[in-house]
Amino acid sequence: MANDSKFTNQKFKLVGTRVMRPDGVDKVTGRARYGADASAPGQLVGAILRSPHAHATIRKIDTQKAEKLKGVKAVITSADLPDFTGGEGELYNVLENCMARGRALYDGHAVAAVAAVDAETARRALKLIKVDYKVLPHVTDVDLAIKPGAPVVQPGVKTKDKKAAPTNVANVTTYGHGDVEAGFGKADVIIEKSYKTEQVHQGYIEPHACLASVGPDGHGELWVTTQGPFAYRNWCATLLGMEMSQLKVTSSEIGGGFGGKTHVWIEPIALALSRKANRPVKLVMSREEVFRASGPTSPTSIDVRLGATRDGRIVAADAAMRYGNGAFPGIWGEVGAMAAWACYDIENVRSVGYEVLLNRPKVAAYRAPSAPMAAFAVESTVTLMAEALGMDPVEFRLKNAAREGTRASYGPTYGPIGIVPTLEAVKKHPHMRARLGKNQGRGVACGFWFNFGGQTCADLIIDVDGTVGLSVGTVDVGGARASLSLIAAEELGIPYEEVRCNIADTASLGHNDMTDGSRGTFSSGMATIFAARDAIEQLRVRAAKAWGIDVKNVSWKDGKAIAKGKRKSLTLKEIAEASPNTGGPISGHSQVVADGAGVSFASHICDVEVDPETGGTKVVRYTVVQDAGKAVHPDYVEGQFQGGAAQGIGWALNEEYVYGKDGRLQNPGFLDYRIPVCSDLPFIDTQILEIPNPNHPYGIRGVGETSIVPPLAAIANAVSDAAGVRMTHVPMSPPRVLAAIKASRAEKAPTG
Amino acid sequence: MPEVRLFGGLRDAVDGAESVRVEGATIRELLQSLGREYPRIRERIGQGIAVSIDGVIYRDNWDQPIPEGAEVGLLLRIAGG
Amino acid sequence: MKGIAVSTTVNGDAVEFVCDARETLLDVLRNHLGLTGAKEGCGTGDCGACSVLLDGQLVCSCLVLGAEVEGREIETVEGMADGDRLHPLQKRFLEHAALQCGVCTPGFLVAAKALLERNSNPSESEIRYALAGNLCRCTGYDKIVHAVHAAAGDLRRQQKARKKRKAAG
Amino acid sequence: MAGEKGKAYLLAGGTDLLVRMRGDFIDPDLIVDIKRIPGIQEIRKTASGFSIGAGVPCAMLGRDKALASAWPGVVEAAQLIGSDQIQGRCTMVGNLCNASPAADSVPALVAAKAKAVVVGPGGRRRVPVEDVVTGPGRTSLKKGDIVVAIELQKRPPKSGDAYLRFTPRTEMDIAVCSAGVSLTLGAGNVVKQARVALGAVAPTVVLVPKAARALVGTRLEDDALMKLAAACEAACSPIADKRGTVEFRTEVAGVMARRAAVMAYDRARGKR
Repeated sequence: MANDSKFTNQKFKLVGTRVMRPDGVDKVTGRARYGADASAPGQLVGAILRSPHAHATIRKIDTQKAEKLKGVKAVITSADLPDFTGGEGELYNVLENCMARGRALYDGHAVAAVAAVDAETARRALKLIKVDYKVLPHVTDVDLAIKPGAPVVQPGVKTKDKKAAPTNVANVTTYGHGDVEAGFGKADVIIEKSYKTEQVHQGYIEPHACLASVGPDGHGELWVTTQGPFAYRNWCATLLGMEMSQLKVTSSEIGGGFGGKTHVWIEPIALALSRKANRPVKLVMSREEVFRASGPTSPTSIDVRLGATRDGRIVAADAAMRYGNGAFPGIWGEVGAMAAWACYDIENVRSVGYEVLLNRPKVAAYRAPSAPMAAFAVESTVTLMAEALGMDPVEFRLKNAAREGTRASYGPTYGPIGIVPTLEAVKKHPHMRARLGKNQGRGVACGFWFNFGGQTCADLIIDVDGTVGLSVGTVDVGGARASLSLIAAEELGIPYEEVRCNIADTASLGHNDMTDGSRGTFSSGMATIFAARDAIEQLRVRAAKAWGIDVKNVSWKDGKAIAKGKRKSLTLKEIAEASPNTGGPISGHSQVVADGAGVSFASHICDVEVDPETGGTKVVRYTVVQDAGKAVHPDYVEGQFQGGAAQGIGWALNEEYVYGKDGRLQNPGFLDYRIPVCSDLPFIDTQILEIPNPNHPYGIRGVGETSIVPPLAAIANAVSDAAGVRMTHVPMSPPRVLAAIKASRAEKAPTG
Repeated sequence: MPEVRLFGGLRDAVDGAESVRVEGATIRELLQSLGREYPRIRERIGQGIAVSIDGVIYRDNWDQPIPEGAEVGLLLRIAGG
Repeated sequence: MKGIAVSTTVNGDAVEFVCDARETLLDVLRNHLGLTGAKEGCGTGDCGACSVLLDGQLVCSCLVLGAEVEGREIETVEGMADGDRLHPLQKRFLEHAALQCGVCTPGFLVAAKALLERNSNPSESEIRYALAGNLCRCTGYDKIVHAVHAAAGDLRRQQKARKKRKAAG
Repeated sequence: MAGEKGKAYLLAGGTDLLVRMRGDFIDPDLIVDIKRIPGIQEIRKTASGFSIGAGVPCAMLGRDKALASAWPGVVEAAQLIGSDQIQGRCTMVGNLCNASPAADSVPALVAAKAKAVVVGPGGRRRVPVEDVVTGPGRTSLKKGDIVVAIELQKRPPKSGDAYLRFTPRTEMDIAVCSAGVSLTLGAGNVVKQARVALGAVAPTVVLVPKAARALVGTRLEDDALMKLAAACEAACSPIADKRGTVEFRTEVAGVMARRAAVMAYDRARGKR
């Protein structure tokens, strides 16, 4: 029972209620401490010098003048860091990305860093560092990068054949099954279309920030805004040659991550500066640095081919998906290829992912990474097919949707899944019957994300007053403390208010994987249940001791130990109060590999209004329907749905990295990188479906990521309905929409 | 002997085969046999993979038993946001 | 550059500090006065996370020089609650789950307070436009708008009760 | 200030100056805060119209009922600059002297025939607003010159102005292109006088007399509006950048001008 993760279908008393979050008061009074909010005695201010070139050889870095400036305590370049050249690939990539070694690979690539007594001195010191660059040709566009003769970003990278010439295609991977060409042979209608999406950033409001302190004894501490304190600890220690146990990483409150805080950027640099200066160093990225030099998601170029029979059955599907990885090889095209056709039951299906290197920052995960672009291409084509067949787009999707027993395009056979129920809910939703005004249109799209679990550890302490402290190692990105406290209280049978959830540092709890892949509530929820069950075992033992009976005859119900057959019971509080003399402290512990995360599906409905004279698009109505497995705290589940949809809306309409001909980022700020503002959005309606995950005791599935997958396509389908033009390039910014409207008018106009 | 279906870049390590048959009552045993018979796959396994057994994906739990006749697949260990 | 000595009022308390001529009010609040409630999200006035009231006027503290606030009155998120009683906006933000990561929350609270001080009964659209200078990346703004709307009602009721008491007394 | 050897900058609202300092585009040796100059934060009603001090934050313009009803287009334009937070600090004079082709208040001021009051080593003079900016980031002001106020004339009866800009977001954005229109009507609501100015479509804000002529003598019939748009498009010489293409800016400038003209016309007729 203790570590059985099977769904039990129990009735809940607390899980599913909308309680107040325990960290709330701190967050509305300004007391909560984020990455940049901590200080240490004697602290220095760190700053990083960055390449103004997209691609350049660094011939020489002269730091002498900077070192001599009064108040400068340390200056470092790659020469001060370990050299992993020729060693383990990913170590080399990560450190090289933190600090360029010999070559600057993108605009914003770090080349040197300083620590000084104050920000002004650090700023002046950076100006005194002279870097001798030899500018090299660069490439920032996915389609241009794969053309013969394109500048090569990483001369060491070769696709497959090690003898071949270097190329910007770092890897090619194929997913699917059946005979795709034979499938197209059976199709009555075939639709082929090419799509493009521009690079976007997670846009968390809190820039990367940390406070690092390393002494000459090799001990270190790092306070940092991160989705993964353990992963950051392991990376930093490995990169800097420290022992993991000697480096304690504490995650601050995190001001948004969305995948962007799963990778180290400034942290190894701050630690190296601190080690050299033997003083604490605070290093905070400016917003400009965040855009130029953290980890946005891939720009893509995708070709889709879809074949169906006249009766509305998809018989073949094929996609070629080129994903920009930035200057270092990654897995983003492969993830896109895996996700592309996951919503559908298709006999003959293929997707090929290409990892394309560019002179852009190293790509990091962004909420369901790679899936939104794939869904944009696939779901736009699916709607085109429905139109070509004269079928309702929801009915067409229902007819072809994956079900329990469907073999997913990425391999496994699905268990119970939620795509059909989300589509049925869409069909019934009042939104589908809302009247559309002039220049308005409606679009529907589906989305999928894998979700995963991973290594997880939790501690649960029963204090002598009967209240409970829960320590977890996943971070609270938006209500996790509340959800996990609810789960602990539910399992123990005590009031929610009597549980306090704490985010542990790396020295106080066993390893926890990062808070990514929508795993926070799923995994730490599972670990919390097991830790609570572990504590209950001990509570029963203590009660048995008090009664002088065998523990087998003690059961646990509603926060009480109950003796078999007798009308005797002890509350958790009573057992806790007696604990000093019944064996000492009581605590529960659990360490699990939380596998079996249930896949997640969503269907979105979107209404837009397009101004035909300016190409401006306004979202007028938006509805998210998604399967949550079990919504532990419905407010924060809705919040995830709404937040993901809003990010998707920004991506679909206005957000994009604009690189100039010089390879420099033109819009590294919130003024010209346009994330949606409050007045850009309508209320976002949500409908939570609960199709239990059979592999979680409470039926929980991750909910964080899937909501960003459908919006690009839902909006593209809506814009197409409103303006009568098919948009194949995201963002659908006003210039692109207006140009498409004009082109379509010119096409339709009678000639002569 | 379970049939293991391979996806994505993993096929390159088994000369392009879509599936192979190897011994293994647990994920650990299965990966060990795979590494013995197809040495090129070891590096790939080291970089991180996931194993699906009857549709459930396992990333780290190598003790997981593989039931008789189970559908087994080897795929990329994905990253998330 | 030599330090500039400034005397000012923050959340009702007289404070003095010495700052560099380039330092912003945000730098001063965070680094000299230990008030880290206002956050730096951009440093260019585009995100509103550093919002404070300067003589009652909503401003981005990253766009005000520390040296400019001599003799002025500054109000930050730290001054919003009345002792141990949360401001209705703070309460409603919690009840409506209007925050996820919470880093933009101090700015939203200050901006919403400025709005409700000049418009006690704003429409949805008025709320949305008044908060357009505050970026939130987590919530899609939905629950924030609801929370501000609810807090506006609370404040109106408070106002009414106060008037009634006055009339009775 | 004229005596300062290094780089000296004037600080009014600071919403541009501090951003440029932060981005390391400028590194001032001297910053002079003008807000404490007596009268500089006042809106005065004068015999000839209005005088708006250089330190008046844009948020204050809307609170001045007389100004807002005489020059609704100018006030709206100034109030489109940034968020409420920015409004509390930014000034029209700062917006003008920052010399961005996309400055929101400038097309409206040019359409309104506003004048800048300049005080400098050479004394006090009045300069038409359209003559202040000579190119992106460049002005005709000499070292030591300070623009202390903007002057707007009294409105003849049956007059109205309007300003519209195109931005991808509803707020917090920079004009991709924009248009200010000011009209005075005669008998039978026929346009007697008109001024049309465009923003973000050339190195400076451009006054388009041909567009104004397309409106004079009309009641803004469709034909007149099409001529107006065509004249505006012809006057555009924009750049393509992160904010918009040449084609887009040119075409949408005409659209903005048409829509602004209709708004100004309705206002002049007393229709809100």
